[in-house]
Amino acid sequence: MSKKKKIGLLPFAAGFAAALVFGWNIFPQILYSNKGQPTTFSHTGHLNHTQKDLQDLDCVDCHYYRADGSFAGTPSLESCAECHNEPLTGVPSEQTFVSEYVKKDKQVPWNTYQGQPDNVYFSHIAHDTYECTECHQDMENADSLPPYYENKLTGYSRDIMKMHECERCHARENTSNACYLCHK
Amino acid sequence: MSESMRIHHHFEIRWGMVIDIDKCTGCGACVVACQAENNIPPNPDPFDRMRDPHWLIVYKLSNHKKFPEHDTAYLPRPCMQCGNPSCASVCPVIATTKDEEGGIVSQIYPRCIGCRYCMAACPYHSRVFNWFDPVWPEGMDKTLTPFVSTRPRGVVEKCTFCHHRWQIAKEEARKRGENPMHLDEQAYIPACAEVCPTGAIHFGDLHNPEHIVHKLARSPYAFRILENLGTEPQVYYLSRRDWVRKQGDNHFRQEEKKNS
Amino acid sequence: MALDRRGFLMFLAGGAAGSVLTPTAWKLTDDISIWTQNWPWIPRIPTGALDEKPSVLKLGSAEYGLKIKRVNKQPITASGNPNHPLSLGGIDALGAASVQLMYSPSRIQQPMIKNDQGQFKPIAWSKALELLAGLLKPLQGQTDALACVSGDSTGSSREVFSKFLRAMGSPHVYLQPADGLAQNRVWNDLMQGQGRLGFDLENSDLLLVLEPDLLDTWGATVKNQKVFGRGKTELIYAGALQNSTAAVARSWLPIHPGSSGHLALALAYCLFKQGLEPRPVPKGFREYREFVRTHYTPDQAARKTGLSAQAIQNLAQKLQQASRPLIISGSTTGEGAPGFPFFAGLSLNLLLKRINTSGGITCLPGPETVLDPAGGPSIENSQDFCGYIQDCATGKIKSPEILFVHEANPAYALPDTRKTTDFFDTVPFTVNFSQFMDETAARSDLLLPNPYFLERLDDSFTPFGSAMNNYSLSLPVTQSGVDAKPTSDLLIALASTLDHDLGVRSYAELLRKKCRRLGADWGRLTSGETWTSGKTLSQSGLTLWNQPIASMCRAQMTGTPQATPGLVLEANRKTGSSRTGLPPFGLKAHLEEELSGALAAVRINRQTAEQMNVRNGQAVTLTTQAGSIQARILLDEGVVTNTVAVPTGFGHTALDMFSQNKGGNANSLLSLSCEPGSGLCSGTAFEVQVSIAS
Amino acid sequence: MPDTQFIPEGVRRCPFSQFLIWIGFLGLILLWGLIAAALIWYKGLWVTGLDNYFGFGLWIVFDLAVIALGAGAFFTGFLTYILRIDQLKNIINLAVVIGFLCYSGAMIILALDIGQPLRAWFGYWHPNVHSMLTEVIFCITCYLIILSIEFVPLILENRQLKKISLLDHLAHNFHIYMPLFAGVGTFLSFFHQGSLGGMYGVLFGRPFVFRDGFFIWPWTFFLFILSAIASGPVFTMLIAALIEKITGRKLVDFRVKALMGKISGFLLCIYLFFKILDTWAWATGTLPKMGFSFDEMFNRHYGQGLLWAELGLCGLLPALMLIIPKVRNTPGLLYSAAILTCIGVIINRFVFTVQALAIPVMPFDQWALYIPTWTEWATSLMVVAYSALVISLAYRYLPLFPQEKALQKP
Repeated sequence: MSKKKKIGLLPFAAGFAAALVFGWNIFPQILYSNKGQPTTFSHTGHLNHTQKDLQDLDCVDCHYYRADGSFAGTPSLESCAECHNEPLTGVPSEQTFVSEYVKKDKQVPWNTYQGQPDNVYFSHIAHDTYECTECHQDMENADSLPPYYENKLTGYSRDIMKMHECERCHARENTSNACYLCHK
Repeated sequence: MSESMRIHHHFEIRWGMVIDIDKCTGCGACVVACQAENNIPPNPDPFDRMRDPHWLIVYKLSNHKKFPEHDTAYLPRPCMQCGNPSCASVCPVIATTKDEEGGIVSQIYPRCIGCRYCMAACPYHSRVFNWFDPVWPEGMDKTLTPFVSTRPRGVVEKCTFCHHRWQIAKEEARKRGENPMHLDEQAYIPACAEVCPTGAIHFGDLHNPEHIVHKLARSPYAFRILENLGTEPQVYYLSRRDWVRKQGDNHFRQEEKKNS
Repeated sequence: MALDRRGFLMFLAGGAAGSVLTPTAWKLTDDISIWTQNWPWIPRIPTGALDEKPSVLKLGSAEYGLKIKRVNKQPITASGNPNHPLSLGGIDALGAASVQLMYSPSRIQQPMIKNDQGQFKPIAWSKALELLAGLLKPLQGQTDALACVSGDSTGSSREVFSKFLRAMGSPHVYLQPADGLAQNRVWNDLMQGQGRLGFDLENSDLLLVLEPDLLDTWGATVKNQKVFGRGKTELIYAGALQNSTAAVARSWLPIHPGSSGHLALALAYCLFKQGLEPRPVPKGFREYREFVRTHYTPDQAARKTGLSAQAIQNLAQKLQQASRPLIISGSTTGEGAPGFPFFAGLSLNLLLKRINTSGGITCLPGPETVLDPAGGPSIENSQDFCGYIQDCATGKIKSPEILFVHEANPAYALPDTRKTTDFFDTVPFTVNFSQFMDETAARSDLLLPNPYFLERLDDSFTPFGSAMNNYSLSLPVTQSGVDAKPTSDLLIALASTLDHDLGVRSYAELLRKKCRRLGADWGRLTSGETWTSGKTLSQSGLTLWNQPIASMCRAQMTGTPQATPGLVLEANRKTGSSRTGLPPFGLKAHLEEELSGALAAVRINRQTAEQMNVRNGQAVTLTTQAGSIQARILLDEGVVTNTVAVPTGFGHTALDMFSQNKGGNANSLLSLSCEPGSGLCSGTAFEVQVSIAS
Repeated sequence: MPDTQFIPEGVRRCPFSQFLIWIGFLGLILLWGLIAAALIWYKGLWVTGLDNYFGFGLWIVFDLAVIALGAGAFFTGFLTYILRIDQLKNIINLAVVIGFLCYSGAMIILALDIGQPLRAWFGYWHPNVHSMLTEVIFCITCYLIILSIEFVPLILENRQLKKISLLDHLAHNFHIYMPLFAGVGTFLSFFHQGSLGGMYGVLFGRPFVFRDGFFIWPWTFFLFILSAIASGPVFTMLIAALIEKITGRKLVDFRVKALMGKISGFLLCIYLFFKILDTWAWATGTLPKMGFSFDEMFNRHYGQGLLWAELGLCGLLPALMLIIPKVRNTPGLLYSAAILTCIGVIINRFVFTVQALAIPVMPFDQWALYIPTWTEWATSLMVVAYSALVISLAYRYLPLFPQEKALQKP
């Protein structure tokens, strides 16, 4: 009887361990898929431009506020094509960018790491006093784009800010947390 | 009503609408503009108030007199954005609140569980349930606006005074370096008020004496629907016709009976 | 170690316990609820830059400036253009729905040709043109072989059509009947007036509206609504139905349907009684006054209109006391009427000296034409399409070999649907330039879709009702989503295939030339601005009585007061125009009582219902000489006794699911008849039978 | 019989085959309900008779009714364990099972009724403390847990389970703590019965149901509690009588039933006293204050007959019958009075739910009519069938009626 009991604990431990391994390790791998980005892009390459007249290229040259105060976000194909209408550097990825998108007049389907759901409204200009990196990954010093993980169930990026994070900051800053401030 | 049931809010801004019934021809431009603006799906079947999603509808009023003494009037009915909303306090999951500056009653679709208690609470039938998933004919979904998310079936929705237009106006003000809380009267106007060809729908801050609604709401011809219930709507109506004003509340019916 | 049952259970228990300490269950619960806001079958909303583009509504209804809001250059919503003189920021239900209408499932996707089995098959543009040129070639120089009907009375496309048909040797260019055309014909042909008529509602202090729905369908509707909304003008409505205008008018004067002409002449009688004398005295004034004095004593007028003699006298007094009164006459739907009510209304305006004065009627110079010799007699004053059909039916004119249909849906919208469709069946080959697969397109043989107005460049010269001449461009705001080609350009190309030179190489060139001729600035026009001109034509030789007028008026005397129920048609822009069908978003603007199930409501008052022995909500059949429709009875005390109010715009058999299976086509109840004297053909209905539907 | 060893000792049950036929019959109803449920979840709520005017319909009436009638569980528990009315021990097991079924059934219906069942847990995670419905959600959930705990020892008393010493021990311990659970259950039930009434009473946009009240609780809060505890005991008693009728065996002493009737009768009197007072105050005070007259609350579909039936035929009449010992001690009359009482409560819940929403509040609005569709009936019947199934199993395999053995002896 006592021997039996001893053995009985082992399966329990095994099950316990298996659940832990599954839950913490395997489950996330199943839940998220690394979608990456449609093409490569080097922020450092653009910011530390070798060409003289482009050396003072700044973040806001591509990520700017429109006239109506809305934020342009990822630059459109037209913005990119202003310079890259033809291949300039001989870098292969640039050549594919030009041939695949610029020449075909097809917008690059960038995946947005902070792409919020349709029902979320966010005003960049209202948060203008904060550093970009308080919410976004530091891209200024990134030579390549980080992997983009998509939640297979929800379709959202793994890295988006969750509501409680918004709320926490708003509470800290003594700003309203009214629902309609951020939902549409 | 017992005082404890009232929820009092004080807002610096109180967005309000004043609808001049004597100017409404019932043309329907506001209803159409509302649907387009707020991504309310079209339905090939004749309109069914009981099942179709709608945020703004027009009621046809009658003075109930016989020909030729008959008179008719049209009453557009958006959400009243009540000062003391009967809907918000009953929601079990805080999907609807009146907590934002401006006093617009919010309705958050991803939070709503579809219990429909708020619909039971609202005497204006301003709230509608999504009985169906929204469908646009192929291609027409291209005209979806970026302003309001599409709603799945099973949640409640209602007029928001085109709240997104306020957000946009605030962004524009920020871009210009102006105070987003002190907007021009024209900076934020809901779609229905913007398109109304007779100018029957006025919109603005009821607290701001510079806004026309401030004055109109205090007109002797102004009334609100069902004031006796204590909902304190932020939508006012104007009519110089006595019979129209009387149909704004049941109070008058009672008085009429007493007098007769 | 063998795993027995107990061991397995323990394993599961351990697994369950462990799971609680991992995110699996919690994350899944949360994600599933997030998934519910993001169901893959629910459409996503777009993101991107917003902008606004000006355009002008061209859907066969009031034309005015629009602002089209776009996201990423994709049009999403429409609102009124505050800078356009006929919008001033306002919009009607059709304009508000115009962006969505562009994506109607009934859009014709590419050129099509009907095969022997009567089915449409796609055809390449080049093939279609080749085919059409081949068919046209042998018809050149034959007077009656080619005809054209257009619904666009303001665009320069009619110049292209005129010129093209003239080059082919045919004079048969017609416009869809409309109040504006009928009014101008009465003015120009009968009353010897100059120019086209405008209406300065803005500066009038008393508007007497005799039947038209001024605030929903008549003239520059949106501008009318704006003017009314300013509240400076007193509005009196006389009509058989308490329509949108009556609902907000200071007073509603209920009169028998179609009796507004009588009311106008009765008012003239009262004015004469009070010694009114126009200066200068128009031609035929004495005869006119004699006629009025004989036939329009208050008692006679009361019988004819149903309004009491006292009410008529009061109204006349009001008119006389007003400093800037204006009388608006026409049809209830805005789609054409006999000349008599127009004449009667205009004569009253004339007596009150309301011609070319502030707050009165303005006489505007006709449109500048670019393509010679289209600059000859303006086509809108030629005979109307209804008359043409009538003449073809009676054999007066030979039916055409080829018929062009442009921006119009006559097979649905003309009175006497049976006669009209019979006519279409006799035409061997119909070419249709429609955007939608409407009733006429379905009866056509070759479909050459014109882009939707938001997808093409077009123009609009002084839509009917405008007090002053104006010119604006309807600018494309998006690329066409279907394989369509602008009809005007197509005709220019077709002409050159047939070795005709229309004088321009492209429609854009024509518009530029027109712009130059008007003295307008092309750059400002393309940025959405409007050219306006306050120029009016001074009048001489205005006539109140002559042979045609006399026979027109005398014909009115033969009619007996109604013994059987009369019919009054009503139109609403939320139901679309005669050309569009019901716009998708217009449906929800209809009150439930107006349209339920497959039946639209016809309205009668309680007394009429008792006479007819029908109940509220009952399904009935309305029958006239011309045809019959199914409807539902709606009791409404806002309808004159012994009158049935029937909505137009329903009863489509073609178009999309938004238009189909809803109500009956009111036009099919009308009989086509041509008026003596004016020669104007229009639909009338008498002896309406209402029977309970089985 | 193949299941002899599971049947409690010393009692007789019908043949297994007969039992199977009965279960099969219930299974068919369950299946019908499940098909309806699947349809509702798959297609959406438009397959019901609910619409924008009637956000609440048959389901909510059903829920409110079963929760009111299920009040027998907490109230009998209260009387048995707290007030120590020992006689009621003979029926407390059944009361607990019925309570459990009413509440779990209500939960099943709620899962169908809400538009987004996958978000149902938001009620716990994002509660709005101001909403009466939140109070209902929490109380019902907690009380369902309590009822489950109360149900467990009964299950553990099954002949076979009892053989396992651990479970036997457990069951015994449960019994010791039963008064505690009964106390907590009473507290919870008290509140959610009240907050169910409060849900309506706070609707100041609906003059038909709106009531003033005490502090945050409108009078309906207290009226719903009273009507529930007045009808719960007789409902439990009726079910016992029904089981007796079906099985043809005496299970509960008639004196116990009469006692339940007596309890209900007195409570019903108290309830009606306040209810009539409330109705009077509402008709002459609340309504005119909101601009309405009493007559405007009724039309040809939702007539005053409902009110008179609720207060008179199904209120005062059974109340009188139940407090007169001679009447109450006649089985036929006792059962009739009990049935009337239950109907009265159902009418009350119906008018509060459906009639309240049918009445036009805006002067230019119109009366609406609600007709449930088959899907609503099927799913409601499914819950009835589920309850019958559980009671059948409990009756067959568990010592549900302590008196059964004694009563069978001649």
